[in-house]
Amino acid sequence: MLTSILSPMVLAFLLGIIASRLKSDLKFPDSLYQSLTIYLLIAIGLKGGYKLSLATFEEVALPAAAAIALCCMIPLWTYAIMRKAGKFSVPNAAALAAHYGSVSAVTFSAALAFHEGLGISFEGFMPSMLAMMEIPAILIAIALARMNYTSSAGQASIKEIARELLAGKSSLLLIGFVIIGLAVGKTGWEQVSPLFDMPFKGVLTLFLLEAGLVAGRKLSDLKKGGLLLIAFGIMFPILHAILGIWLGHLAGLSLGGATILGVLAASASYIAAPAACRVALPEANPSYYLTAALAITFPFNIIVGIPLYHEFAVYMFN
Amino acid sequence: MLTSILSPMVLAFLLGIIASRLKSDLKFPDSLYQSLTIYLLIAIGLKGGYKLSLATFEEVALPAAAAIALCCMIPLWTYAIMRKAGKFSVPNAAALAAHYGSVSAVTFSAALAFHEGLGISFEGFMPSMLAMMEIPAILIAIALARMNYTSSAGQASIKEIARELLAGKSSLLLIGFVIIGLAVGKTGWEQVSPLFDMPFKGVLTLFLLEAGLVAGRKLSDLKKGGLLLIAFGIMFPILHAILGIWLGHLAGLSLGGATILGVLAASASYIAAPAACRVALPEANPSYYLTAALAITFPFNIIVGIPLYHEFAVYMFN
Amino acid sequence: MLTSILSPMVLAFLLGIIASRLKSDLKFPDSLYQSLTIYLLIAIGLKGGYKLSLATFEEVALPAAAAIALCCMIPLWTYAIMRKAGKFSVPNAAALAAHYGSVSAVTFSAALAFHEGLGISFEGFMPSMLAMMEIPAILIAIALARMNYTSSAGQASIKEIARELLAGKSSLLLIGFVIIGLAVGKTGWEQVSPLFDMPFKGVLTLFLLEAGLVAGRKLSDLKKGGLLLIAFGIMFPILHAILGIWLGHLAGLSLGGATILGVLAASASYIAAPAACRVALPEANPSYYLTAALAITFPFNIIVGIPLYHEFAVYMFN
Amino acid sequence: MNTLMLLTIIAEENLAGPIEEEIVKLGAKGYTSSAVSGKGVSGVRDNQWDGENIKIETIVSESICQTILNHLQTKYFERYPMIAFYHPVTVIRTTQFT
Amino acid sequence: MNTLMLLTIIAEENLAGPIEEEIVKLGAKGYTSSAVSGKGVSGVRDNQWDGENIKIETIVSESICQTILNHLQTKYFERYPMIAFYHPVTVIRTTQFT
Amino acid sequence: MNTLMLLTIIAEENLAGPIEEEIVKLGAKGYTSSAVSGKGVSGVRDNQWDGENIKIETIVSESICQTILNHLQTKYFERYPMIAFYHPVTVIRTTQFT
Ligand SMILES: Nc1ncnc2c1ncn2[C@@H]1O[C@H](COP(=O)(O)O)[C@@H](O)[C@H]1O
Ligand SMILES: Nc1ncnc2c1ncn2[C@@H]1O[C@H](COP(=O)(O)O)[C@@H](O)[C@H]1O
Ligand SMILES: Nc1ncnc2c1ncn2[C@@H]1O[C@H](COP(=O)(O)O)[C@@H](O)[C@H]1O
Ligand code: NA
Ligand code: NA
Ligand code: NA
Repeated sequence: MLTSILSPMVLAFLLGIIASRLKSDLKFPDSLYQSLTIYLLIAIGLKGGYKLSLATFEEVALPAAAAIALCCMIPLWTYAIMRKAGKFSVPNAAALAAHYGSVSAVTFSAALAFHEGLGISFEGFMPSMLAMMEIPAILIAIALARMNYTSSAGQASIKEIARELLAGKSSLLLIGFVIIGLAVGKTGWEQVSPLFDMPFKGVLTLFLLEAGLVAGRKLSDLKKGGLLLIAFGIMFPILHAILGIWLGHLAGLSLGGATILGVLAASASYIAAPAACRVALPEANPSYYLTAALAITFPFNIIVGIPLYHEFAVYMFN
Repeated sequence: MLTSILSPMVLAFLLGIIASRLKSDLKFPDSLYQSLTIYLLIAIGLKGGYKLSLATFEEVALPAAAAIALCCMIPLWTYAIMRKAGKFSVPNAAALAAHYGSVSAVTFSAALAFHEGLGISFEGFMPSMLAMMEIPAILIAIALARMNYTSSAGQASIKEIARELLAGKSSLLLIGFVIIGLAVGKTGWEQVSPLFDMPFKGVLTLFLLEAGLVAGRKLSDLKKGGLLLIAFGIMFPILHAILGIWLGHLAGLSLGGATILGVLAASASYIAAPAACRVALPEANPSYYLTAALAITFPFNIIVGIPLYHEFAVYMFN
Repeated sequence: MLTSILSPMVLAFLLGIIASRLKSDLKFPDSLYQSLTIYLLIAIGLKGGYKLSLATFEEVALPAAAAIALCCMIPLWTYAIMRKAGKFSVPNAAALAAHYGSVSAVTFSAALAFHEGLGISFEGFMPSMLAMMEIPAILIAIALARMNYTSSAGQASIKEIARELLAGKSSLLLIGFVIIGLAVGKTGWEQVSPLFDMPFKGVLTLFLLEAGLVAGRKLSDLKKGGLLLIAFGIMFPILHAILGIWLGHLAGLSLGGATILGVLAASASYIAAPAACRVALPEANPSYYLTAALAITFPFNIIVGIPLYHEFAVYMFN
Repeated sequence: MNTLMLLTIIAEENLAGPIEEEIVKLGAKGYTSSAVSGKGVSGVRDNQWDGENIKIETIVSESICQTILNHLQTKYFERYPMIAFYHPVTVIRTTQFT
Repeated sequence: MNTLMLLTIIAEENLAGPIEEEIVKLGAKGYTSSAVSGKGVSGVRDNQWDGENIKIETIVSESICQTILNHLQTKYFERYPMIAFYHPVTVIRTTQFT
Repeated sequence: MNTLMLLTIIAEENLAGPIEEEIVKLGAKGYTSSAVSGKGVSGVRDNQWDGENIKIETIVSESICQTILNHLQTKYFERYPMIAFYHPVTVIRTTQFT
């Protein structure tokens, strides 16, 4: 676990939180944040696609089914529990369901780095799972909100929202570059890996510094969410991780692969989901979903969660 | 040819077009576009200058003469044909002449990548040809417009325009870093090649993704330009490529070098020329010159043109 | 000395000056400048921290004392001389003292590159000296101004300013990443060195191009400052360098290490100090301190100074 | 005589596309947009997670100004963090705007 | 009736944080900020060395507008490169601003 | 009394340099500029290929406002995609602007 905490990535995140609590004037220009996001999505997609080209259909089919199952079911119970136990309004519960059902590319990358650090192998095609798991949960959550709630006016249809999400920045880059990675093979991959592979962890370090800056500001909103939100923000990922590892095991993934599927299930989206919620669920309060995803679940996952899920996977695989 | 289409660069361009047709919200921040441009120009210049430092004057003199001849003559007939056959107004014909006479650093880079991919050698000093060919055609085209057309008011003199173009971002960086590359030698080059050489194709992939996004939007303008513009946008590069390869052959370039000179002749500028035309030929309609350069000639060159010109060069050299 | 001038870094700075004198439209987007700054500070900090983790306390203690002594004393006499000999107003003299007492991360990096180019070894922990020397002089200079001058209204207390400076972008990143570098060890360092170590000199080249663009514009302000400012801007760094090398020698640093301490003493800040002066000493005129730091001392140091100080150190060490 | 209305809309950045399209459909001959950050009753909007704002300015006749405002009010105002306001400006030639 | 004041402040970018906090404390319900460059009696401000400016716009009642201006004048105007000006604008519903 | 004109010019970004120089020569004491995108009769201007716009704002007396407008009209208006408009604003002390 110390290895995980003492990685430059995690420490950069903590430094970001500290900087923000000290009211530092450190600020990433918007366009740097956007550029880092574009880079990470392309890099994840390309490498995943290239590795997918080395796998057979049989290897991928069952894990893919497990991944889809996870991201379609998670929003259902997250919504129900948030409504019942959390007493959240329909839009707030739906927004939380969207975030927890979808996945975080950065948490995913931290999990890869963790496994590479420990020298534990995993299936190279895992990034294609990430690409598949991003959108469905958001759509399901928005549909849930629509069925339970009539907003005043002029809403887009679910079909329109689906189209927008698929053409949305993050899924377009992820899916597009998985396909490009699949198509270009080894020669193509080697042409671009000096940009998209070698400096990857460094870029991730930069991104996490920025994430820490925002998470630090959100810490002040913790009290608004209350203890309940903190409890949810820790319990949900643990439950989802266990479920994900178990399903991954059933689907025939290796120890590393199953852990990473668990991390995907446990992670909460904070690139695609917040943007989608701002447009499709504007009545939901960002204080809840951003605080939960960015200030509770995300740090929990990268600091405590990933090593914990790894221990659990070791236990389950023996 | 498949190797060319299946390169990450070309596929990223196609993904950009698709994203733009799907009305994706994917957008590169302006400053990322500008940073990528600065990077590409510096990287091309530095490497070209370093390679030029390894060549003798005799090797370079004749190819340079061929390059200058090409970029001084192309705008003349382009202007005449656009006026006569295309019935374009004076400013529009001149703007098209400026674009087709000047060169595209990105098409050039794609040609280098194509040759490196196939393992075909070429003269290392070719980037200095690129640097020489960028400005003259734009000046000639603007002078043509001035001679044939009196605008209402306050025009800058051709001399002033020449000064502005030479001090303009793209020629300043290209020429400046060719000189720096010449001066620093191997030690200097090795200090900066981890930034300016190794990740080059990756950065090119990013840039082409962005170029595809804009090209995709310009596709809707294709009908405004009409079939004529499409025909010109394909015929001109083919003719210029053949001429360039032939002159390159005469000037003693290798097969690869001659092909790359052909690609330079065939390529249409879309960094220096549009900016110059917006200021010096504001009466020209961007729908014409941008659509032709970016949505017709550019994709034609990188997808079909480069492999085609290569075939032609193989044929001519045997 | 030619090696120093003919490095890509120095030539890029000169190209920037030329571009700016030619009124080129070359401009770095703000966010690129900010991103380069963030990169340089992190890269310097991380590597320094990692190298510091390889050193013993004994090795570091005396050099650190020398560094602190330098940056606490330099502002005292700079202020006095500027007031008496230069006849500058209190805020102007204090602002100049802040700039010359603090240090320039970029000059420091140029000194490292110079030594690496000549194959001269130096203590790896020198970046932690840079981190220590950034803030104290600025605080002392502001305190000097406060003691000698009553501004009209609403000033922040020195304590508040100290807090702001320590939490300020540059010291936060430097100190933060020195600590991270210390903590992560070899494994962590190797995860991120492909981004933060290998391309470092390339990024420095980019940054110096931008610095040249601004320095070129400041050249026109030289006459406003007068001959006196030019004389100060050259004499101060020479004196401070000699003092720094001498103290470094006493503190047991190697030839390279002592030279670098001299360069730190000689360098004038232009990231942290200008920002601090704009807020805390708004009555000071940027024409003086920016021109002196950026258009006189900085180019003097990287072109003439560093090789000169090296010669002096060689002389002193023999 | 040369007086028209300058209508300013400040809204969630993701609404830029639709709003720009709609105001043109409702009669505006052009618009000018820029990225801004801000704070209002719905909280802070100054980073990519919370979202940032777009400022859309359009010079239109008074009647088109009202049409646009009515449209915004029904479609967006209740649901989204958003403000709009207008004031008269003098333009050089009205033909470019009406 | 729906007329309020749009107060615009242009100042050194590093003052953005304090000024935004202070105008909210003095009664503004919100503000909109953007990065700008400029030139004035204190010289050019268009690069990161000389510093750049922030433009802060806030819609407030006339009395709060005066309160804010008084505050700025005592705390900042003498010392910092800075301007402020205001003009009336029509808003849709005043409740969001007062 | 403290009323001056706020003149706004929106033009092709590459004209920023010359226009800023010229308005200062014609009597403006300062200006504030920012990068914007837009759409008008000459089409969309929201990317680096089609070009983007600069918004230049300057606070001047009414007569200098007219001088600048006349200059812009003869030198640029016919040829370039561009608009300009103005409206009165209240400033704190007119001395900084006139
Ligand atoms: N009083 C105000 N003055 C200026 N801008 C405002 C004001 N109130 C809100 N805004 C802007 O409008 C956006 C949405 O406002 P709101 O719906 O109040 O959250 C904010 O993020 C600000 O950019
Ligand atoms: N006359 C003016 N019109 C528009 N903006 C101005 C004017 N004067 C000053 N400014 C802006 O206010 C900032 C500070 O002005 P100053 O205190 O005059 O240097 C400048 O950098 C400009 O952005
Ligand atoms: N009606 C309008 N309202 C606001 N901005 C406009 C309007 N018309 C034009 N503009 C701006 O002025 C620029 C040039 O306009 P134009 O000459 O009409 O193409 C456009 O790109 C817009 O930024
Ligand atoms: Na999840
Ligand atoms: Na050409
Ligand atoms: Na110093």
